[in-house]
Amino acid sequence: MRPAHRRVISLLKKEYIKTIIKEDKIREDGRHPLDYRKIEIKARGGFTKGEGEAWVRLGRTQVLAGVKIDVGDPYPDSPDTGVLITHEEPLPLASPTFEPGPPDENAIELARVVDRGIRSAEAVDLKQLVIPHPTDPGRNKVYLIFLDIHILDHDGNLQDASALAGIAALMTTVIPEVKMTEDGKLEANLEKLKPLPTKAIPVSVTIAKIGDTLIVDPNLTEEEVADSRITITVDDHNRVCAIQMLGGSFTPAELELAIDIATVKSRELIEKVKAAVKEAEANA
Amino acid sequence: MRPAHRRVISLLKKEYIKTIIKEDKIREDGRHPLDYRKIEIKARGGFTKGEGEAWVRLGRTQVLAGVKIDVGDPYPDSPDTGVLITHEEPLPLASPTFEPGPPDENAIELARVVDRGIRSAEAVDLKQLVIPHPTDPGRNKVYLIFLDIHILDHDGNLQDASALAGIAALMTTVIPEVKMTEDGKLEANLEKLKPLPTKAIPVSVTIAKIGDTLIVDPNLTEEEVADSRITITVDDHNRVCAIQMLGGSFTPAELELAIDIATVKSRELIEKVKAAVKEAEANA
Amino acid sequence: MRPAHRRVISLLKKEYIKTIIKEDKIREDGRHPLDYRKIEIKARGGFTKGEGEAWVRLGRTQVLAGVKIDVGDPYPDSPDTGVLITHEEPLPLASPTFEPGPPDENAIELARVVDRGIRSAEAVDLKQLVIPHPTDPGRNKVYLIFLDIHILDHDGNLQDASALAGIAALMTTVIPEVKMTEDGKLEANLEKLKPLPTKAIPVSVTIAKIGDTLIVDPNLTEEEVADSRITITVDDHNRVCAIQMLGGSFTPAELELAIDIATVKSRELIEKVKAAVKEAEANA
Amino acid sequence: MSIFIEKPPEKLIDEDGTRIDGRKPDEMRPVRIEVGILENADGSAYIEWGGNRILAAVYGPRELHPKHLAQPDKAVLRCRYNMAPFSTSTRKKPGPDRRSIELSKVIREALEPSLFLHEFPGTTIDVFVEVLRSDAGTRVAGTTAASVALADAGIPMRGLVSACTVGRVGDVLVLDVGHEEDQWGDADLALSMLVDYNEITLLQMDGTLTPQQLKQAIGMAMDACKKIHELQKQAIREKYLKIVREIAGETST
Amino acid sequence: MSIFIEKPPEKLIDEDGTRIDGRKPDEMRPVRIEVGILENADGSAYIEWGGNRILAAVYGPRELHPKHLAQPDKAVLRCRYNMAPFSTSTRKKPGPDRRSIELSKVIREALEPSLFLHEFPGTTIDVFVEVLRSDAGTRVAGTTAASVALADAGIPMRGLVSACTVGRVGDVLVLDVGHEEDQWGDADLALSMLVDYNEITLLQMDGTLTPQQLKQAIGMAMDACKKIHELQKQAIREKYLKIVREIAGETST
Amino acid sequence: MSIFIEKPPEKLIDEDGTRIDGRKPDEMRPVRIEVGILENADGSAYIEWGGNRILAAVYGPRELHPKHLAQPDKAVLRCRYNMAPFSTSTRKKPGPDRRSIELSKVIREALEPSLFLHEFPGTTIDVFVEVLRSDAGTRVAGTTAASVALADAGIPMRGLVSACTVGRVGDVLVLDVGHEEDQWGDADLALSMLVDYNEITLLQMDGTLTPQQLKQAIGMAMDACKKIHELQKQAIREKYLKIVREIAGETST
Repeated sequence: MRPAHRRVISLLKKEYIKTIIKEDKIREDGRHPLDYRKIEIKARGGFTKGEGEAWVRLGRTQVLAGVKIDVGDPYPDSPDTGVLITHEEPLPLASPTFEPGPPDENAIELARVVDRGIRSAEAVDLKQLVIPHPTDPGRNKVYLIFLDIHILDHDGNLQDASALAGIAALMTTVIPEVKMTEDGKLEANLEKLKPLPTKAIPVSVTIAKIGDTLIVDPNLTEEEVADSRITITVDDHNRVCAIQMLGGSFTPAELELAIDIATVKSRELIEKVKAAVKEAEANA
Repeated sequence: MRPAHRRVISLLKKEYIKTIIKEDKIREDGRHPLDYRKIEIKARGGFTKGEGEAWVRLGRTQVLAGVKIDVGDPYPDSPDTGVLITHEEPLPLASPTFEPGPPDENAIELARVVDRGIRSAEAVDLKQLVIPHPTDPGRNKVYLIFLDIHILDHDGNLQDASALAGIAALMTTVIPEVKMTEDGKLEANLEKLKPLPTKAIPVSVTIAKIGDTLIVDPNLTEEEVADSRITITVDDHNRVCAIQMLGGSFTPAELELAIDIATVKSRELIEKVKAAVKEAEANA
Repeated sequence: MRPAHRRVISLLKKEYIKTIIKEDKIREDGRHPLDYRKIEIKARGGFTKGEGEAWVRLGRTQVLAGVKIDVGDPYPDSPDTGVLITHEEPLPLASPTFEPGPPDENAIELARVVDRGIRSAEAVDLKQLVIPHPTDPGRNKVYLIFLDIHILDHDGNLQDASALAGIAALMTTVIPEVKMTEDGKLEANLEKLKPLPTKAIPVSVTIAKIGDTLIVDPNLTEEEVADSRITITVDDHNRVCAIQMLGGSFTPAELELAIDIATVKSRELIEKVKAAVKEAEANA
Repeated sequence: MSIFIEKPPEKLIDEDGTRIDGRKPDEMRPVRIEVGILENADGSAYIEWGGNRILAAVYGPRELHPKHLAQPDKAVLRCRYNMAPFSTSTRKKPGPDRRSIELSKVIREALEPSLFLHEFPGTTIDVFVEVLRSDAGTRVAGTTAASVALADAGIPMRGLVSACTVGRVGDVLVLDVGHEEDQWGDADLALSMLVDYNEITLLQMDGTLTPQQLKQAIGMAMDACKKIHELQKQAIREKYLKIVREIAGETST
Repeated sequence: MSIFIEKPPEKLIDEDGTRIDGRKPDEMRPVRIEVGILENADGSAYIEWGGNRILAAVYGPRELHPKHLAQPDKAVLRCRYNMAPFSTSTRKKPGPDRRSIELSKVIREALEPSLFLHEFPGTTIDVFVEVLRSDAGTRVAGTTAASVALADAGIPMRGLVSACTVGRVGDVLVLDVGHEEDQWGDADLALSMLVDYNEITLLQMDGTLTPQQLKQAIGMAMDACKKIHELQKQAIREKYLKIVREIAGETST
Repeated sequence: MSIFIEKPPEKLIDEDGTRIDGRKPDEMRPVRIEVGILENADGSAYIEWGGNRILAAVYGPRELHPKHLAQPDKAVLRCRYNMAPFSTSTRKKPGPDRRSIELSKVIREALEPSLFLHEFPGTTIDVFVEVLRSDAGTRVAGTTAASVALADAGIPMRGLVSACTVGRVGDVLVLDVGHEEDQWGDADLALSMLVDYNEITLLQMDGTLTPQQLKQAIGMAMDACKKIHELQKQAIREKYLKIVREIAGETST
């Protein structure tokens, strides 16, 4: 019988990982410090009933994002803007350390960082998601965009996998045309679909610090060994659009280096997203 | 001091119960396998402020069902239908094993099986429970029927006691006349009462398997000894309208037998319900 | 390391406190049985973003009350009445025995007793807090008055400190003028402020019984030593407007005495509130 | 939305002191107590008080989980006051609300001085008060029933706790507040006491009273408690007589 | 408000017995099972059944927290059935609802008779059924996948649990109820069984059936379970063949 | 419905670089720190930073319940960031929301590198940050105050953690983001550091910045942290001077 909710890496293994990174600039799975694991993005795979979806494999980490559409009231302080809501669900089947129940602080942080990247980059053009009342703008409705990201298998770097799945799902989302009549009734045309309007592709690059070395895309073991981590989100206009440190500390010089790494590596990830979207559209 | 939340039946007693059922076809309380305990149903007893109510004693098991009426919006996918909501509350005073707090999986299952019987049999004619808007059907309201079943004393077979209490309470429910004005206001006439429209009498028959023998209406001790249980709901049109297995397994032959038992025994229970309703009406 | 969530007073100290009260009619901090600790009330101190606020120090006990205003629907059974909602939050920084989480039974009781005093005395004139629809009274809105009382430092007698902070905050609250247009839209004029209409000043006097002696304003140690406690709320019209016993028992004679003490001591407290309100208005 | 909104009556009391339900100012509603109507509970009581219908039951002394809540020197008394969804005109949402949390505490504290909790260190005694039908005064009726259920459970006690309310309608103090008086009256006072010891264990009030009215109201409530106390004792006696008769019957057979 | 409200079709079945999705009354939808697609779980399976897409995974036997929930004589089987927010037309709010709490219990009880839980006293075996896409019959598809995941986790079992549904549309009994039949059909029966032992471990029904129809429906469902059972065994075989091939491949390199 | 909806200002900054609240781009708002204003807490601090009013308090090291959450080799640092209902224009519902759960984690992680947690194995240190009045930058003000409260509690530390924000308004980077800049500005960066070690322990950003702007903003924030650090030290000094004076006063009496 194995113990529940516990993952123990031997001290010896920890030392080994630190040593080879320090001395050989090589990682336990053979990667170079700045290499991602194999990335697979499958958009519109028919795994969900979402209006958009993407399944991402990042090495052994797997996440599935689905987008559902609904119609509702705008927030009172932004009446001309659609609503985007991002949730992350760490399914208990994804890891022996995940428990059923409402999202914990890690899941909430994950979702909020994904959300901030999308929102800051204005990846979804929320201004285009208003359903106007014919005469009274005070009765306008808006599209509600629910982005739900499910963690299916956890082998580290959930942040970048989630950001990839999130943006790929949004970019392949179609929304039904909805109109409002004079008396406020909504008529949805489920046959007439249009793509969700998007304007940017934010992707996140997570960098871990092990000893003096910065590595990208840490796997679960590396996360546990790392002294600190930082997620830097960059979009296809080369703008940094979200940052989140995840414990530990960085020197100013390390931070500068991390920013440079993120701007470079983000380009690879953006290409992966573009290719996945193209493939999904080709199959449509 | 007695231990909390525990009911222990000695192994010896378990063996005894199994043996006499197997060898003598007799139960620990002297009943024949196909006998119910004494059933008392008191409808409209004035124990609640419900628009309908019924107190059921099944041997030492006691449950109290109350029906409250309100008015609200229909479900969006069935705008021409009243709403029936069934809840089961295992009061902590009913058993040392019940804890205060929201209903657990057993209570939820209980309520849902009662609800399925009533719904499948169309016992309540929900179509008649619309409060129409004078001109705009899109603004129609409907009656909300809340059926709350409280367990007061638990000595086994809560399922059948709850089904009896539920249908008896509904059949003796009166609802006030409610009208809607052009501007959507509701006018309730609390003096003008009409019976809740009902169309069928579903009752459930719970059968336990102890060794090779099927028995009806298991008491608490028998439930704990039983290899498996099944609840079969039958209505007064001799239609099976809900089934729920509760653990263990049955052979196909045992299932066939259980169905036959349920169709026969349900008639007794339906007569009990009819008599209770008649008595309540006579006293009104 | 000190133990969590525990406050232990030695038996010796308990005996000492009881003895000097019994024999010398003197309290461990030197007070006479019928003396309050030093009372400071600072209204409109700018510590919150509330439309009204008051910070109260009662010896070492500190509470902060803030009033927020909003607009909403009246309760269906009192359509011509504004809504007052009182909450008490025992912040975990106020005491080693307070835990984060929703208010427990003590906090709920505290808030409800403060609320009852205000409500019974009709301290806030809720009838004046209706925002009428120009033509249809059925669409009237009302002001919602949220009184939130935060415990910052707990050294006993939270009840009286909370009552003082609550009424002082309400009496220094200003509300914006809000009008409703024909089509039900609300127009708030955040520049045009008027005082929240108030009609009475209820204050509570908490009396503890230690042995045969009644003392007012028990500190935390005295609360733990006390045999019983009672809170009696009296307003500036010399009406008793709320009572709550808090454990233990009183003889009828003790109760009569407690009522007399409360009517006398309440006058001191009411003067303190008046002075604080005056000072706040002078600074406005 | 609720369709059961009541309207206030024109007046709650006549010039000749007749209350809206026909009672005199110092007249109580009918009270009936039955002991031991539940099988599983260690003790139980059912009370009909005016239109109130309330079940009270006791489990214990029994083990307390989780263990760290137990007290080394006495039993922990716990109490849950709960209103059934069908106990009110407009359906009450199931589960505890702020009112029922406060009343659970108040009833527990009303009962606590009556019990010898130090005889059962490390255990819990659980009291459940279930309101099936409410008609003003559920807390005093519930306290009254709960004390009887504790006696039925054989929990050692100094005496029974008896309770009653007094209200004010205009200038008149009225005993045992009724439904309309509770809704639209001017004050409401609930009191419980250990009649044998002249000790008051619960006192709550809202609305407004002059200090003089308050003292008078306390006196009225105490007098009523003495009557309730007699009904409690009688109900317990009846149950024991019934048991004695059953045993005698069995023996004689 | 939901914009995805479906309207009932004119008819669910043709005079010639062709169902709305083109199937014959006794025809099942395509079923595909894949074993072991998750790395962390001790066992896992993925099932495509009609439009359903479901992941099942197993952790255990492992330590149970809190400890007092453990049983001294056997493993505790726990099960969570969960629908993803994006698995339905209108987004489902995350978290358990009454339906999923019931189905979690029902699936657990359907699987329990297949397992030798007494071999692992004091432990828990956790089964997770995650519905990614729902299309009628998620409970039977989930049960089927979960049993395969238990086998993949190496939990000792008497046999696989196989499951299927039967519905009624007017006078016709239809195998493997489809989406529209689920929404607007006249009855729905779910059954699971240990095919090797002819034991039924789950039986649920709603709608109405005559006793005769009911017996017939049970028979149809049992026949279908035998086919499902073959697919389950084949999926497990394929995974082991793959492993064997990989090991052989490694050796030969 | 909220009646406190603010409208965006015409512009957030003048051509001459004057910000909407009159500050220069590199000008901070007034900051005042007071130490030890609570009696019960082991350490406490109160900070006024612009219009922010925040209390921070520390309890510990103390026993951790439930015990299985304790760590054998170090103290567990816990942190709760909480906004009072009256701290915002529109009343905030009490209790944790997603934002406050994230900020609690972020502040905890900002403080953790400053503490010698290994000196207190098996215990917890609890940090509470209570926002009484919010005016942009509560997380940095809260972190700054919490670090002072930890020092006041005598928790052994490598140094104080100091924090500040930098924003972007059009092309201008602005220090210590104000309320309107927070609402309608183009980017917002929060940073905390151990000034004595040149270590950054918190970095968060939203909105958009070019990589070059980002590096510049980090530099600006670090410079500001040095000023904050001086204020923190001064506040602690003042408290100790006060204590010394009190003791001296007592002695001389």
